[in-house]
Amino acid sequence: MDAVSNIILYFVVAIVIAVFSVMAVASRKILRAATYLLFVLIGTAIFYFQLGYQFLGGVQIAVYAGGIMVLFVFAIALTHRPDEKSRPLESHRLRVGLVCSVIGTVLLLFALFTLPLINGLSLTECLSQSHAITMHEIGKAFTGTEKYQYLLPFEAISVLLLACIIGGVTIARKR
Amino acid sequence: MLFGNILIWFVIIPVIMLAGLGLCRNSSMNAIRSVMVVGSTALLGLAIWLCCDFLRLREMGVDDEMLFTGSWMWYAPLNIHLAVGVDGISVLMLMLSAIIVFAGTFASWKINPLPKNFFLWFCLLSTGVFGFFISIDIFTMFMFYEVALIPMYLLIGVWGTGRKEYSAMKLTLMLMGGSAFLMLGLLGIHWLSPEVDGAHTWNLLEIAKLGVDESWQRMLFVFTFVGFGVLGAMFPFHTWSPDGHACAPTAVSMLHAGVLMKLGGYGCFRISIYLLPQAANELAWIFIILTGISIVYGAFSACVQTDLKYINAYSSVSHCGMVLFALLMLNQTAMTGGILQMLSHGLMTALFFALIGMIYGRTHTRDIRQMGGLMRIMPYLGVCYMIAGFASLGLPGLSGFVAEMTIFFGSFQDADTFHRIFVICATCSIVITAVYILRVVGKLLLGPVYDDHHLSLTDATWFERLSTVTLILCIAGIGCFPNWINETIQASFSPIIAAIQNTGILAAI
Amino acid sequence: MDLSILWYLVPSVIMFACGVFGFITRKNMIAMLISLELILNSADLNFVIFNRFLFPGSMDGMIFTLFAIAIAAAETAIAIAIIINIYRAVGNTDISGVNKLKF
Amino acid sequence: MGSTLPILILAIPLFMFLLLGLGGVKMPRKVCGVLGILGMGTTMTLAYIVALSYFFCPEFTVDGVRQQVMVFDQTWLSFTDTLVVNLGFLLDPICAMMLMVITTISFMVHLYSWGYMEHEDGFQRYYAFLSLFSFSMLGLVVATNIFQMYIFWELVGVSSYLLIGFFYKLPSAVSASKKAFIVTRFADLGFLIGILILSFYTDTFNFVEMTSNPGQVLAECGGATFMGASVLTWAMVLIFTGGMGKSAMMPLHIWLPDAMEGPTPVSALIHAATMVVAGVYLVARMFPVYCIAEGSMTFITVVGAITAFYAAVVACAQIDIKRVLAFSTISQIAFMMVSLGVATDSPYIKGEFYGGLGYMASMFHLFTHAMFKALLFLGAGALIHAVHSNDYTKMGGLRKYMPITHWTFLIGCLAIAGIWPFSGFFSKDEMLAAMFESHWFWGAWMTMVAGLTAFYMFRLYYLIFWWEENPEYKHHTPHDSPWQMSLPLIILAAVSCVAGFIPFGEFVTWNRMPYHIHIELPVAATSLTVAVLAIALATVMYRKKNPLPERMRNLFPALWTAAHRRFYWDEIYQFITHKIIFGIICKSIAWFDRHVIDATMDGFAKITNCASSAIKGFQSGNVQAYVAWYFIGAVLLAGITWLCFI
Repeated sequence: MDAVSNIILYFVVAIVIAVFSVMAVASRKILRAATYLLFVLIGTAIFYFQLGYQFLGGVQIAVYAGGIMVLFVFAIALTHRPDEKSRPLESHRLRVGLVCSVIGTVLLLFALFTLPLINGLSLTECLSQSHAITMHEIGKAFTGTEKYQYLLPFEAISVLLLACIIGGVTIARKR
Repeated sequence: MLFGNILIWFVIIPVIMLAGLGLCRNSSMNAIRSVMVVGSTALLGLAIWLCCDFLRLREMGVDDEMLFTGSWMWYAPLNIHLAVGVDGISVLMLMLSAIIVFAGTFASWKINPLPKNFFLWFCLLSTGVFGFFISIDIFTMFMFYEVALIPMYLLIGVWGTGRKEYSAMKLTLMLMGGSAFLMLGLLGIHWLSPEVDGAHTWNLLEIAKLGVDESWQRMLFVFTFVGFGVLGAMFPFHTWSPDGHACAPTAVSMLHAGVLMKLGGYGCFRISIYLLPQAANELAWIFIILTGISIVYGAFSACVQTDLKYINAYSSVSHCGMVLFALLMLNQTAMTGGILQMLSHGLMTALFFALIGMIYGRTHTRDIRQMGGLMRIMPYLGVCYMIAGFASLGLPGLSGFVAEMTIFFGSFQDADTFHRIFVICATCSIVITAVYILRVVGKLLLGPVYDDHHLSLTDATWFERLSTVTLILCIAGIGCFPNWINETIQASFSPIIAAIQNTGILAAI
Repeated sequence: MDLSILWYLVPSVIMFACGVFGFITRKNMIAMLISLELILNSADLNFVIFNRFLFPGSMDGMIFTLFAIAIAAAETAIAIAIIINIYRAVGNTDISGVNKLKF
Repeated sequence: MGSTLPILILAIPLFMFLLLGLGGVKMPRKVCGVLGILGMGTTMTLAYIVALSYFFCPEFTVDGVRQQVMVFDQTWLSFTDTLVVNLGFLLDPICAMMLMVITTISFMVHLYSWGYMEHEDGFQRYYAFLSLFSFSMLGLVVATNIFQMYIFWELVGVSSYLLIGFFYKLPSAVSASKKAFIVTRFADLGFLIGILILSFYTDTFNFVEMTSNPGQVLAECGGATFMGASVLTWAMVLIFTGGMGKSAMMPLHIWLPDAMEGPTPVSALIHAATMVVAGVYLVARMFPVYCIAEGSMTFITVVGAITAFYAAVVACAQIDIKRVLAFSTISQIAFMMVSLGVATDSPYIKGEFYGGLGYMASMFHLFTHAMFKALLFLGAGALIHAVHSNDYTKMGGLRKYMPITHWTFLIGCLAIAGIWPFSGFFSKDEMLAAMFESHWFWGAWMTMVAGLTAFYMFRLYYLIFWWEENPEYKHHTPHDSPWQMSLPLIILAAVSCVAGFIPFGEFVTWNRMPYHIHIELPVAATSLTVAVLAIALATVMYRKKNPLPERMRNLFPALWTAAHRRFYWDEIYQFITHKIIFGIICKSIAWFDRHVIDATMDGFAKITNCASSAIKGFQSGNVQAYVAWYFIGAVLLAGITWLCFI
């Protein structure tokens, strides 16, 4: 039996995520869409905290809600006049998009509710089965080469980020 | 070990030429020419040496089916070898190829633009051709076959004239379509032949000894024969030939009609008939009908063409039809005639295309309606053209006559009405050939000069003369003294004939 | 009333569906990028949820999510650089103007 | 006899051909001419030595029968173990006779051409071609086997082509040479198929093997029949087709009149004396086999008889003097054919008449005809040389200006008309005797043709030498030719006068046993009377200019036009070749090739192209469409997986 506060928190966050997701893709003002995305990202971060991944939640807020959103805002500021509204959606696109997303949702939900991959554990039980993840553990996971250790992907990501920085600069540079 | 085999050098020399050309600068025509001349002369010399050596060994009583054999593992997981060996027919084919490469080098003496790249592809093409004739491993054979086909596309597409892209594409696609069939057939032959030492073999001598699964032979025969038949311009798969030849540059037309089309005929008997004798006995009639149509059809089509190269291409359809027709008769004389026709057609078509290229280079037209009386302006080329024409229409003393007569007399040995009727149809082609050859000669060379601008044109230069004289000497040589070639070929056919007759007897039992 | 795995997956599915819808329908490239972020986010969330509920003892899902966030950041940075570049060239950020990459 | 001389007979002309052909351009024309004449003179001498020693040395006669001597016989090409093509030299009476005829006429023509062709371009080429022709013709007559004959048969065909087209700048010469080659080539197709059939059954090409035992040939062919006739008959008739082409029998005669586009000496050599009798020679060579192939002899006779009459009628209505001579040649060769056709291989018919008389007479006529027809052609050449025209309308009254030509031409005319004591009389008498003995109809028919011959030859003679003078002679007086041209005329005229007295039967008979010629008085009297009457008629009509010919012509205008147009044979051929073969068959095949076969192949390409452009629509460059497709695909995959595994 989970704590009621947890359940309430869950509902609040779930509703925030659902509503703002829809608004983020439906809004005709791009800056607002970005703002709604920010709320979705923060909601996700709260979920992470709730699931017991504090570090991840922190990263989510710092990188996503912080860094990436700033990028978005800058990009929008660079390419859009204030108050610029995007054109209304074309009907056939709308139809295709609706069909795709509805079919996808139905299929996924159908799978969720029929496939026997649920072991029925509740969040509390799960949290009780594991210990809190410390920074020490995460650090070791990133710097070792044993089983369940990820030095190679970590390095790869580092190189990727470097490449990305260079690439970003090169592409955006004025010619 | 590898380099000790004389046959390997037929592939190595072109590769060395490729390397040599690679070192030349694109602008230094002299360097390129000297590489080509040295290389093609070396090839010709090698071919002559091989020929002498072969005859000497035969004279000494060495009666293996293939001489100078050698086999080196090339790709072990699939048991593919670089297996080489020649019999009399391959030797003659190598000789033919060497002669035509030699003549082709001189015929494209002033190729423009990109001479270096032209000769690079030209060498690659000859590598493929030589490799094909020396191989006795059917996979290696197929590989060289493909090596020979691909450069064609660029050679026509880049250095050609007229609708060159279209023609190059058509030629390549049709031949590739043929080789798709061929690949199927060859894989079938490989997998459906019995195992040697626990593995399926690609070596055609071993396959011939063991025999291919009889229930599959018919299908494989159709696949391989159609595959090679496309290259041999068999009706109705011949349409790449007129367009392709018409657009190709001189040396490429020469090599293509002279040698590459022979790959088809050679493959037909070396693989389709030799390895699948039973199916050959049963299904030959279908292809006899098709090739019989080719012969007459090509000749009639040639009668109304106005482009010199089209005329020749259609005449090639007719003559190459004769090659396949003869091979399908499945008797020694006719098949010998088929090989003779391959040699003869190779030489004279090469000569034709060389001459057409030279004439085109001067008059800038190939339309016979816009030329006339060239004999007076360029007597040397005119006389050569007439000689080529006479060889084509089967004048005694030139190679065409020998080949055609051997085919007719051989084919007539099959004493049933079906064969008879087709032989008589085929003989009719000699009249039609005379019609279109004389039509061209009459319009192009004789009569009044059509265009006064042509009066200032010059006759052949020394390299053009060298190119044509080589070919004419060979044509006349075969035509005047055919018997040694004839005997060499006949001897080489003995094992193939034996294979066919064995199955014939088995079928009778 | 237990907060089981399904509870958490449902918002994730909604996020994903919205992302797909937005990516297909929006014309503005930045809006498309926003939709893309939604999709990615939903996937990240799934990693974490499955990790927590099905394999509570390990933390591989989380690590994967960390990587995914890093990559998402990189990807966004590049994408925005490209979009700005296109904006400079074309004058707007409409995806319909960028369809030369074909055939 | 050693084989040196026979080989030289063939080798010298071949060598001269190569020498003059390859090196001629570099030589002055005088040298070329002299070389050519010397070469041919040597060849002629050698041929005479060989032939005369064959006829007169006793070593070649065993028990009164002249032997067939295989001087040499080299393998050239072996088709199978038994079917081997040899090149060799078979010496027998007809061969020896032909050697003399060919070399003599050829030498005369070489000599004559020196004067006649002096101012033409390509003099060296001309001599090279003449040598090539002589080589081929000699090779043909010495052939030991039918395939060798076929080889040289083709070679004479091509030399004829080259020589007819000698003035290659004239379109008419080009088309005439083309026509000659193609028509004879078509005939050769029959020849080839005949050889194919015959050699398949007999398994040999050799003349000696076939002719020495024709019964064996018949037995080997067995009872095989095809469309009602035995295979042997078919084979022999097809082989004869080759002869019909070369010897210009109906309906393959159309090339010969056009062949007169060539230089006149060439017409004399090839198209009058030697090559055109190759057909007769072929039949004579295979005579025993022809006799045994039932029906084939009748076929030869009928073809010959029709051709003889047709050609004679046409010759009466020609204006071009060379054409008259050409048709007369056709007619005379047909005479020989008929004579061969009525001959039999039984020694005596009804116990008294010599069955092989027709054969002997035919060969005799071949011999005499070669001489007097060459004479006539060379005479015509001299006339053309003097008047620069082929039409008799430009001539007339020339006897005063060109006495040598006049007298020699007259001798030629008398010889061909069959007037005693000129050579034609004797050979024609023998032929007619043989025909009368076979069936009175052939005799009567051919006598009529002989009468026509006398008429048209004298019509020609009078129109050239009498009639009325062409007023243009005042500007340009014609005169006799230089000695190089006159000498051959005189020699040939002399031969034509005396050749009839040669006891030809002693030398050449079908079974190579001597036969004593005696004049059949009734036949001789009849033919002589007919000939004299015909000459008298010609004299009345054409000796002086008078309106009689005009009136005759207007009596049957249609007949005159038809005869003048050679009964429209050329038009028929033109229609068949141009309209039907070229216009319908070739054009439709070419159309079919382009629009059906090629279009099918292009169609495959088009289908592929269409399919790919249909598919490439998916790759629109529209990222969102990609996503939609991708997503639909993923959903489908998921659905399928789910359906399959749950």
